[in-house]
Amino acid sequence: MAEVTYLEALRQGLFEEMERDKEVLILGQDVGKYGGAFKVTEGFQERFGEARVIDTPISEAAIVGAAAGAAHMGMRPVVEMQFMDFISCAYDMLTNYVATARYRAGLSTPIVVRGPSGGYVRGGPFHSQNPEAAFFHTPGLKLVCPATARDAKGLIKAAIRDDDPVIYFEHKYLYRRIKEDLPEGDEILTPIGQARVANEGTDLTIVTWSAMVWKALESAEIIEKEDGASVEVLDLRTLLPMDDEAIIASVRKTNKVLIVHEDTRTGGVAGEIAARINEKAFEWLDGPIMRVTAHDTPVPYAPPLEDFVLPQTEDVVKSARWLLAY
Amino acid sequence: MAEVTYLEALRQGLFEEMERDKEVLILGQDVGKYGGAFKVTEGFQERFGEARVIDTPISEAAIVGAAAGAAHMGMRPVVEMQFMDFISCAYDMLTNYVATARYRAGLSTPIVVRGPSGGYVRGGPFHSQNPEAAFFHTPGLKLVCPATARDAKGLIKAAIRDDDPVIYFEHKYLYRRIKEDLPEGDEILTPIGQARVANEGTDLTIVTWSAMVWKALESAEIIEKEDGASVEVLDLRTLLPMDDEAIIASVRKTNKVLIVHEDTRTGGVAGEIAARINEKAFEWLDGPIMRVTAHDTPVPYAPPLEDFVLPQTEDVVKSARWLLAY
Amino acid sequence: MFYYLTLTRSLEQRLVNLYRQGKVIGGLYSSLGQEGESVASAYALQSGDILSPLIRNLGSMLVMGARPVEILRQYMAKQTSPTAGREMNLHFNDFDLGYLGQISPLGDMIPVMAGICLSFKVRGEPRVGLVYIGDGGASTGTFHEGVNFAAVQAVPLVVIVEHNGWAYSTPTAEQTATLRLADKAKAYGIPGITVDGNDVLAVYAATKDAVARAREGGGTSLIEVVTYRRKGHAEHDDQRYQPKDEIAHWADTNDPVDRYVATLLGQGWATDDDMDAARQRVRAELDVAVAECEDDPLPEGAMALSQVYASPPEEERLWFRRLDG
Amino acid sequence: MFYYLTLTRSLEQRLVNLYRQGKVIGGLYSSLGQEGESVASAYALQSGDILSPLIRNLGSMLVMGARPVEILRQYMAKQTSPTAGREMNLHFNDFDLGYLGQISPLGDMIPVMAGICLSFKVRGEPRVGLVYIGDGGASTGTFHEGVNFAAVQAVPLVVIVEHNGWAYSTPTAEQTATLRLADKAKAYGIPGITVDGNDVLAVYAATKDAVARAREGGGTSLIEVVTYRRKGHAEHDDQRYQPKDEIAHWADTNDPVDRYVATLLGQGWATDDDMDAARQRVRAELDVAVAECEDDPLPEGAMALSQVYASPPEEERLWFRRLDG
Ligand SMILES: Cc1ncc(C[n+]2csc(CCOP(=O)(O)OP(=O)(O)O)c2C)c(N)n1
Ligand SMILES: Cc1ncc(C[n+]2csc(CCOP(=O)(O)OP(=O)(O)O)c2C)c(N)n1
Ligand SMILES: [Mg+2]
Ligand SMILES: [Mg+2]
Repeated sequence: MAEVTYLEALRQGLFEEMERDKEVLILGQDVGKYGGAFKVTEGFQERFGEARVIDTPISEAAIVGAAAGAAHMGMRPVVEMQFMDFISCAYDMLTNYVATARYRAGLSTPIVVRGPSGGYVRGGPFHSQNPEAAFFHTPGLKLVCPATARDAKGLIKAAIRDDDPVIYFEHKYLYRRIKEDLPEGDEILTPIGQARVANEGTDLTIVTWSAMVWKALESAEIIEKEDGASVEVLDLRTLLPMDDEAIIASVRKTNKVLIVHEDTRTGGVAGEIAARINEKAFEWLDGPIMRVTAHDTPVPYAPPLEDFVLPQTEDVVKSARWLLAY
Repeated sequence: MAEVTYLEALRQGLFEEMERDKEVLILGQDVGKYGGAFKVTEGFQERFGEARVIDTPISEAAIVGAAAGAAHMGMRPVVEMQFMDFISCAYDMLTNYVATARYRAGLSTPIVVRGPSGGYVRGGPFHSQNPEAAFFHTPGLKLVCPATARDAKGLIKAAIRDDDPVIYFEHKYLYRRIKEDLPEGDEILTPIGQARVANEGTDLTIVTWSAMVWKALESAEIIEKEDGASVEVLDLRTLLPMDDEAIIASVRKTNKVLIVHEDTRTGGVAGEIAARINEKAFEWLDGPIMRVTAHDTPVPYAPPLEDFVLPQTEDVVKSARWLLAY
Repeated sequence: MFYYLTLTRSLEQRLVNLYRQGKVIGGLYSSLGQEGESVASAYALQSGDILSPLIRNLGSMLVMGARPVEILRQYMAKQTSPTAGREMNLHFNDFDLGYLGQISPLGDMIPVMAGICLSFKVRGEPRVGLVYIGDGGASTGTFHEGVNFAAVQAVPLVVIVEHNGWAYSTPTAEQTATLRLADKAKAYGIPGITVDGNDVLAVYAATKDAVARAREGGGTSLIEVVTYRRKGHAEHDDQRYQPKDEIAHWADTNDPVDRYVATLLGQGWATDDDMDAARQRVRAELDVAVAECEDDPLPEGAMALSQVYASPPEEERLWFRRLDG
Repeated sequence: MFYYLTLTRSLEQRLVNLYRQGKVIGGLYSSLGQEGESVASAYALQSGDILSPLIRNLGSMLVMGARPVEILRQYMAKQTSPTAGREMNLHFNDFDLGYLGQISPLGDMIPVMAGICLSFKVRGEPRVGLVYIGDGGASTGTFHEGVNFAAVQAVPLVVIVEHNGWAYSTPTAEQTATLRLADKAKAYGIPGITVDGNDVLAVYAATKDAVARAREGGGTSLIEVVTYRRKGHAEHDDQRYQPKDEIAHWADTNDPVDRYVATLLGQGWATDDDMDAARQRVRAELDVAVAECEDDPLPEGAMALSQVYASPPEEERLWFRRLDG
């Protein structure tokens, strides 16, 4: 066992897959000599050479498109977005080309597009986004959002081996803040599409993912301590495909649901989750499905503004209490 | 009064605004001499000149960006996407630049981006899309989706006069299939943000917009005739901002809701609507909120495939009956 | 090449007939007057190479080995078509034969082809890619990003810019202020030349050179082929924006097939009889192809659900279809 | 110009100090060694013209009239900043003074500036726009679409391509295979020239020409300014990928301020005393500016909600914040 950060776990996962399969390539801005803006691929180019770790021009659409082309030929390219905010520059390529390739033309496109997302780091409107909802609506893509170091490793490895295109959202706030003991010998693989019960509980379910898992756990602890109620925290891990069964099972147990995500509210992923719970477990609900999310604004820069816009533990606690009292 | 098609009503609205305000510009591919792929701007260049009706290169991001720049200077550019499917090429410009301009920098950006969307026309995966959900998640944008000829006119005029950026989704299936008598003298303006009760009813509410309004009305008629139940059809007209009050009022009356949209299901706009109803009218619901939508696939080309993937009247009727019997 | 030129033109003619009969379901796009560059450029490739055609590169696909019956089935949305009716016209692939189907958003195929060629380079395979783009499509951001990426990575890619005067109704002068589209190569530091697109031998020679250079590790290059779109953007387009005499001038004096026939005869490479034989062969093949597929069934609706993902291959997704009652 | 060069360099130095004290909240970006081209190019504009700076064009904004205290407030996220703490560093506008704030996605400002210049042209106003792009940013699709659009519409826009050798850690040779970035102009059929970016008079003269041409209806043009980024991408970047002697070489032999000072003295246009006076003026002004804003408050959280839309200006959006209990 060794204690590793979220970032180091991710780095290990990538490294192991590069070692295992010579078809795995890395493409992105400054990923080579520099090792990436957050140093996720530090040392990779020395180890695997310039042919497999490629510094690219500032051309998100071309990088994703080129990865898709190489993937058609049997390679397994991993694309880094310097910040996930810039994935919007490859929106057409991902939604129109990559996502539809298998459906419309039988093409296999096993690529991974990964990069830092999320706020709480004073990054302002263009270095704090959570663009998962933009792709959640696109059949053909898979979306993963690890919350723990173990899953950062397990999901990147699973994503690389997956035969479908995967967008892998790292949370930059967690990079060096989360640490975990991981076994050194065994292989860690987290299956895509399976949620994880991060905390067992009976009175209320919080459905969440990525950095919000930690705020949910903190809230559960507070409520347990102060209110004596027991809160289940479900870490979705994968948004596409979504583990409906795990969600419904938890709802049937607790009968109350709070969905928490960092991204803005209107059109966010929580809406779909609420709709699915409503469709599949309406009779099991003892209160409205509630959402705690960011406000519907860009993420502002100044700390008090950012803190106000993004969801905080106290917001989760407040809504959970409201629901518990319902 | 004169009977006009949806397309002609739209054309009139655009024309009147061009006449009224010399700051209104039209930009797009083949909008000038050719009058646009669907002839929405036919004759405009002759009337208003090449300076105000501009044939552009195939550069969606640049067209939208240029419109934004001109709008900052006080102009009111209207951009045509040849097909709304290609708006994905301007996704970054719309979501990162245009939508945030007022919030982050106090910039006024009164542009309209309009074009044909929707299926049922054997257009295949890239000429049938309903990309509203892609933008529904972006604070700062307004989204309008006219279903009737009157609204096609009234909403384009309101959109042009609006001080916020508006995406205006026309439905190409309706272009020449819908006709309506419109007054010739008076000005038609449809306020942005107000839903319309397309059919009054008491037993079930169908919340919908654009071409699906017609399938909902057809379903309401069938159910009225065959089942003796009364179905309210709410035409949202505007998705952003959404008329929550109208939705909640109808739900309080009927206690059962079916949301119908043409776009794919997962992450579609219906999820948000379901979540809002759940939050604001949970106690008024006598059954789960149901959704009828397209399947989660690209829109295929062959008629039987397209007909299967897109929602049909019989799907609406079936779900409505299920809910009425609940 | 004469065979393929004739096949292309004749197949498009058959498609027009089928379109008029309502059997071609979506739009129909024609390459009349510019088939030469498609056929000749594809002719310069070898087995193992891959090209990505646009809507007007029917000739390129036929040269690579696509069968007319597949094209007919695609246009008619038959279940037996290469995409089982999911996609239209030329939008299908066969990597063994060497072509990748396009998607509609113009420009997107260039990065993808750059990536295919990157795999050739990384693996040390002596294969080459070729991609087409129109005078209109060259205005897209993806064209720029893709060619620049290919150029800086020095991947074995040949970019053919089809300067056919129009992008739908937009003349090239309203698309770009460059007079020579070959000059776009200068932005990327790669070789760029202009050839007469209706001179099939010139196109063949220029492509052959570029392909050889790419195969030898010389990287990416660009060829502007100058030609003319004699029909409208699609079959429904009345072309009123195109000067009639301009069309007539190209038809009368600069048709790629006519010019090639004159060369064949002039050089004594073929006789009228040879050509008649080829024409007859084409006619017979197309008769068979049309007959073979005209009555093929359309796909069944429920076939629309599979293969969105490799795994799960198919998922039950729509609750409302299965509601009882 | 000497005043603005000194002001730019000194203000950046003050920001470094504030950054080390933790008062600059986000990243800090420096233009050390390339201030010359910013200041000189902006100097060529007139009142009514508009430029769009990048993160390293502090000098351009100061020339246009942005006040140091505004820059300080932006970096420190003060409520009193031009964006009330919503946006960072140079991301703010003042159309009266003549600048438009950038957004982070590189390239996007070019289409926007093309549109601003389109409005000048449509209205017949004798105004000009100027936009900067890096050697890295020139690889974006929006650069291509924007310059092409501007060129074909012949709008009065000057595009300054800052060839400073690096895009973050990526050297220009891995960004594009063109050796001269001015060659990118050829793709658009517009004039493109290369100037020594650290020769402020040369940059000024070249920009002045391009601006005059644009104002007279001559359309868009492109100027490559060759310079060097002597600091890292941002303050946290240790620059280990940049050869130390390369940095030293530029610092020692090719600093834009040193070179300008030599010219001023050599030509007798200014004396050491004049320059000391300017330096003192800058120091005094910056002392005042820092003192003026250092203790300004940060904005209050709830101010984050307004102005997403013009109408409604503010909406109650988050139910969960108002829950009772
Ligand atoms: C990104 C994008 N925008 C718009 C369109 C619509 N469109 C289809 S073909 C076409 C014109 C293409 O012209 P060109 O590239 O010159 O090819 P040609 O038709 O001349 O072969 C347009 C505008 C598209 N396919 N993709
Ligand atoms: C579309 C996009 N992708 C990635 C980035 C991240 N990024 C910010 S600055 C930068 C390097 C820019 O280099 P260059 O354009 O040469 O400007 P310089 O820093 O040299 O002034 C990168 C990659 C971005 N801002 N926008
Ligand atoms: Mg063309
Ligand atoms: Mg640079």
